[in-house]
Amino acid sequence: MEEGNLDDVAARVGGQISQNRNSRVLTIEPGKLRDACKFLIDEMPDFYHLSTVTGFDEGKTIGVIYHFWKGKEFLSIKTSVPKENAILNSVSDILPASILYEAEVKDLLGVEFKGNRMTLQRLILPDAYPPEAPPPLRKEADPEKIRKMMELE
Amino acid sequence: MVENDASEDSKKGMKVGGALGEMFRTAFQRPITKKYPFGAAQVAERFRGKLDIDPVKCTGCGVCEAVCPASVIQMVHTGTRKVGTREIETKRPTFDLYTCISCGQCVDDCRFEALRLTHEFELATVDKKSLVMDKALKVVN
Amino acid sequence: MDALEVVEILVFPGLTFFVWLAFVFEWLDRKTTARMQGRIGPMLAGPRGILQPVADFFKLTSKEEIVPQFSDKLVFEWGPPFFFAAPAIGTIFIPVVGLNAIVSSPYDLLFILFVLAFSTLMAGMLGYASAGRFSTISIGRLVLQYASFEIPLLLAIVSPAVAAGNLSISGIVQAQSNFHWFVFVVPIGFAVFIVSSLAELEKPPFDIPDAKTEIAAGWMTEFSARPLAYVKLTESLSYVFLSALAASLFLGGTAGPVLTNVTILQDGIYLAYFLIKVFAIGFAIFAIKTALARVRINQAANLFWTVLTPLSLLQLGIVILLR
Amino acid sequence: MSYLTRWSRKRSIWVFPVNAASCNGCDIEILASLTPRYDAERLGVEVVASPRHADVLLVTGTANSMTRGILKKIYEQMPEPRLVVAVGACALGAGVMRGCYNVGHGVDKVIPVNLFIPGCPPRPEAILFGILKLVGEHPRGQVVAKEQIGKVSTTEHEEGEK
Amino acid sequence: MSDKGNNSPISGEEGSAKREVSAGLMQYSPENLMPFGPVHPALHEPEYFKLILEGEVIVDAIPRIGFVHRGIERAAQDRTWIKNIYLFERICGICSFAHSLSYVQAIEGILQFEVPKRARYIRVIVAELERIHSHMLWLGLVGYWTGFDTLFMWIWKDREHVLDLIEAITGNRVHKSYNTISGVRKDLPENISEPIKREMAYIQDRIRYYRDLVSREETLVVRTRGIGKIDAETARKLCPVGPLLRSTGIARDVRTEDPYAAYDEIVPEVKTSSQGDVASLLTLRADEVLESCRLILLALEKMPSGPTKLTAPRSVPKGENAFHVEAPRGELFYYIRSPGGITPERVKIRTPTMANVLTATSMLKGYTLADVPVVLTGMDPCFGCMDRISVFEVDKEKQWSVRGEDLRQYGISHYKTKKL
Ligand code: SF4
Ligand code: SF4
Ligand code: SF4
Ligand code: SF4
Ligand code: SF4
Ligand code: SF4
Ligand code: SF4
Ligand code: SF4
Repeated sequence: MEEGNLDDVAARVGGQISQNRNSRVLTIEPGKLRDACKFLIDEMPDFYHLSTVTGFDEGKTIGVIYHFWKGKEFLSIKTSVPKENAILNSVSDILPASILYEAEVKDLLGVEFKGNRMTLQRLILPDAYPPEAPPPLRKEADPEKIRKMMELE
Repeated sequence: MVENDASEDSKKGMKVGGALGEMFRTAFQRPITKKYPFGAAQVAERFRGKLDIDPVKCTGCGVCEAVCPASVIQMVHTGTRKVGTREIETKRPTFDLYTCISCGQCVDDCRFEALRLTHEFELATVDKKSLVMDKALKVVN
Repeated sequence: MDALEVVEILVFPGLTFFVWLAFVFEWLDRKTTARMQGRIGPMLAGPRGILQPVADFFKLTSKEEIVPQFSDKLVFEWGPPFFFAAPAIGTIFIPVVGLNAIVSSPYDLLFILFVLAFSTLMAGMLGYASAGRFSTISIGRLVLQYASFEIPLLLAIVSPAVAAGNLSISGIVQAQSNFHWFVFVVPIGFAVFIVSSLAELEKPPFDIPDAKTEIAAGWMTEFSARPLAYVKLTESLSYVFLSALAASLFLGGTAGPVLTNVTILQDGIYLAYFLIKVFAIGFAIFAIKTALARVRINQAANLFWTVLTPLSLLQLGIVILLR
Repeated sequence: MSYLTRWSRKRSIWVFPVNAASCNGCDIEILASLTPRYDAERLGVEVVASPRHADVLLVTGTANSMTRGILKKIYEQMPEPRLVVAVGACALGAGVMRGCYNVGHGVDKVIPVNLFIPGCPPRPEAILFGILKLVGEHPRGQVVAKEQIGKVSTTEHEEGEK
Repeated sequence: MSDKGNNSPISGEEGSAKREVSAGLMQYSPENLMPFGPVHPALHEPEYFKLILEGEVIVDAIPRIGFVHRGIERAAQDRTWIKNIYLFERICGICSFAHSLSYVQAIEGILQFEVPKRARYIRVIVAELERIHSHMLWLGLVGYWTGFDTLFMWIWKDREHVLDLIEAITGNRVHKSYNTISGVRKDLPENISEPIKREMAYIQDRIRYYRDLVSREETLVVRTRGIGKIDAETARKLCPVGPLLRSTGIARDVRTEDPYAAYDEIVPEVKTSSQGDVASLLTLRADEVLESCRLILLALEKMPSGPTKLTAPRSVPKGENAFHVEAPRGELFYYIRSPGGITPERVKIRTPTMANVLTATSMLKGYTLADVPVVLTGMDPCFGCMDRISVFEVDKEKQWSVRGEDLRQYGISHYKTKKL
């Protein structure tokens, strides 16, 4: 295991590592995301397979997790952005596999990924999704209301 | 790790119409088609078909409504009942069977064994409303 | 033209006979394909489902006709009968009872070639007239495919004619009496003819212009109701027509040992020979089309240009030398 | 309507399946009902490649906002008389997807539906039954539970028997 | 003619009237997307791609998925843990068991449950049965897509034997509804081992035949060999999963790398191929079916006795867990956050197809239009997906959507005119 390496990453970008069952979580500042990913790729050339990018509503902030997988464990790089100003720098140029996953997070949670060209248009949200409604996975979104707005009844 | 050896495949050589032999063999065998619309249909013992309720056993506890993942069940007010001096509201479930996914969760959770999944699957109908099962309402007085 | 001739052309052994033969062919096709796949195939319409194609046909004629907005209405509505006419006219040159066809001229084969070209052209026009997207692609493929199989088909047809020294189908059939079948003389030509007719009929592996998993129903996509019924009927009729042509050119058609002098019986024997041979060819085509996957248009073109054309040329050369 | 027309409509049923945001389960079962074990072609069913050729539209799925427009369009392309069969709990009333934000509650809210086949998914036999019902016939068989589980199916089929 | 026909819905007016509809069925028009190809009864999520072109060369491709987006992830947040099993299972009718398996195991992780051993073995059996059914489905569909209907009919005919077993064990052919938190809902039926052994022998026999057929039937091989090639380097970068990845020679399989259920005791052999084209996928999947048959028999042999489930609490403590399983099409990923209660806070699902779409799209770049369908075909799960592509021409501001086949046609004519 490249335990040492991960500590290096943590030391370099200033995050904390916590162990959670089969995954190690590295929590970092949003600004350091690119550094962390870049460092990870450079230092671990046989880098983890990117399983997906998860976004979730934490109340005031929106959490974004990059899940990497190798062998028996996951490595998660987690960061949070404030809801009102949900902007992250995309890592899709250094981690090409993340491009669609980021676009999905953008669609469902409204996090902007700067530099991700797939987020320019909708990826999975329906065309009829009302632009004034909050993104569907935010806590304030009400499925019933959205259904009404899309005239699905 | 086993390599699926493509070179071995290509060694065997190609042919056009490799399926012909099997085709003729099949043509002279009996077709395997089942008789069904013109003969009996066989379903597995565990097959989960249409849901059925035994109105006599149902007590109206409402557990099935709570556990159904497809919102099939609504409890309907059927009247009141005297227990001692108190008036208790009685309810019975109705089932919109057209959205039922036959998962059997309600069957598992009904403690009064009022529900069961039958083997019936011939449910096609021209009238969606006919799939609403409100047997339980009618028995209560 | 006297009354008898009109009856011959329209009823037996002309149009009506061939249309019913086409229905039977269609049914046999579906049934044998189904059996080869382990299924039963149509079984409700008529005994063993033999009326299935008839049911399909009449159902289609009773449906509503839809005319796409941007289509060329004239061609779209009036094209199908003309499309149907091509193989229908072709069939009257084929001897069914006796060794002479209803109509026979010294230049039969030229006319047959014209008929084959015309039906492809008509298909192209129909597809073009319907102005759909799939139709348009399909026509591209159709034309490309036609361009590739035309030459081998032509050469394959010419070989038996050279062998018989005659361009009339009746003449060719007569030349083959006494089991002097041309399939023994021009076997390569026969094979090339079968492969090319698969392409002409748009059957696998050359069902490229109407590959339903790729371009919907190809040039037929926009048709509905009556025009579609004609189109479908024409397809089965072409099926019969090409089988009958193959049987006449290579297997001797109606020719065979004749045992009696009573005209009716004799005609019956001719007819029986003819039907046996046509169905034999039909079954061969059913089997081939069931056993193969569809090739790509460029692969088909390659096959025709680089393999079948030289082969049929070779065959023609051999035949000419033999004579 | 003449006898011939009625007979031919009963015996020749060309279907066009449409996936309106279904989970594939129903679509697979529709496809399976064409395969040798069930062979819907016995009843004169044929899958056609264009809605223009179709008599029956088999709709599966919840008809969400992305697909309902297409569904309407396809329906409009079909020639009369056209029938719509809703297959599966999703098409009947959203099934387990009830209440999700992007599902319609039933295809019959989008286009008129003539026959409903419930089940999640309905087994191929149920689809065959539905088709028979659609043309106004009744099956002869009854449902029996298999005595022997997983029995290799070699049930022969006597042809001509109806 | 019986009278019954009259009240059946099929009786209708004689359709003699002619009707003009607003537009041709598949007219060129920007909004006409037709997300269901003509006959794709068995497709997964319809997708479509926007291509940005410079002349003939594709500079960018933007996929548009979500035609089957229903909002399941959102709905899951309002439903109980148990109800969600049935919900997630119905994300897809093909790997239904893999979905519920991944989900319940993620929960079991948070609950720190030790699932009874027998249940774990049963899960392996059902999961492998599902893999067989899914792979056979795909093999059959390849036949369907290449116009080889006979192959399709045969394979689907034999697939029914697997479905028989699945139905006998779980009660439904497609949506198994068999998993529950802490185990499986019912024990295996009695006397099932005999039928399983018999059917497995049958399937193995048939699959060997089909493997031979697909690798030797020339008309099929010329359509699949060398099509949609990807190399290991690209694959490593874009993280596709499942057979698509393994066909490039990378032997990554969740079952061996991160064993779940009973895969630590029933160890699969990972099959790979180095060709990376559709032809090798055909044989690779056939090999995987054979391997699955072996695993099932092995599991049956080693099957311990005991209970198949425990009583699970209705609420799940606070926590989070990521879990993945090897679905028939590759790694299926679930991430669960529990706020402590009877409903989840967030469930993230990453289906295998989602991971593979990117590989297909990115591979388009630099190719010409003529290559598009060929490349997309190679993307694996199904041929169906290479369907809808919308084309942008950067300078002309023109945009229309075409199907893959149109593009190839366009490409061919393009080359033709160039040559002439
Ligand atoms: S016995 Fe108790 S639980 Fe049962 S119906 Fe009566 S009050 Fe309800
Ligand atoms: S069916 Fe069972 S669970 Fe439902 S209300 Fe009646 S007794 Fe309760
Ligand atoms: S029956 Fe059980 S689950 Fe239902 S309310 Fe009473 S205690 Fe709760
Ligand atoms: S079987 Fe499932 S879907 Fe049907 S009523 Fe019971 S719990 Fe609801
Ligand atoms: S009814 Fe069931 S099987 Fe059919 S689409 Fe809906 S969830 Fe899938
Ligand atoms: S799984 Fe997620 S992305 Fe896919 S359809 Fe459901 S909610 Fe949409
Ligand atoms: S990848 Fe699996 S879950 Fe997704 S659509 Fe395909 S079979 Fe279904
Ligand atoms: S390419 Fe295959 S997996 Fe992808 S959406 Fe199309 S059918 Fe589904």
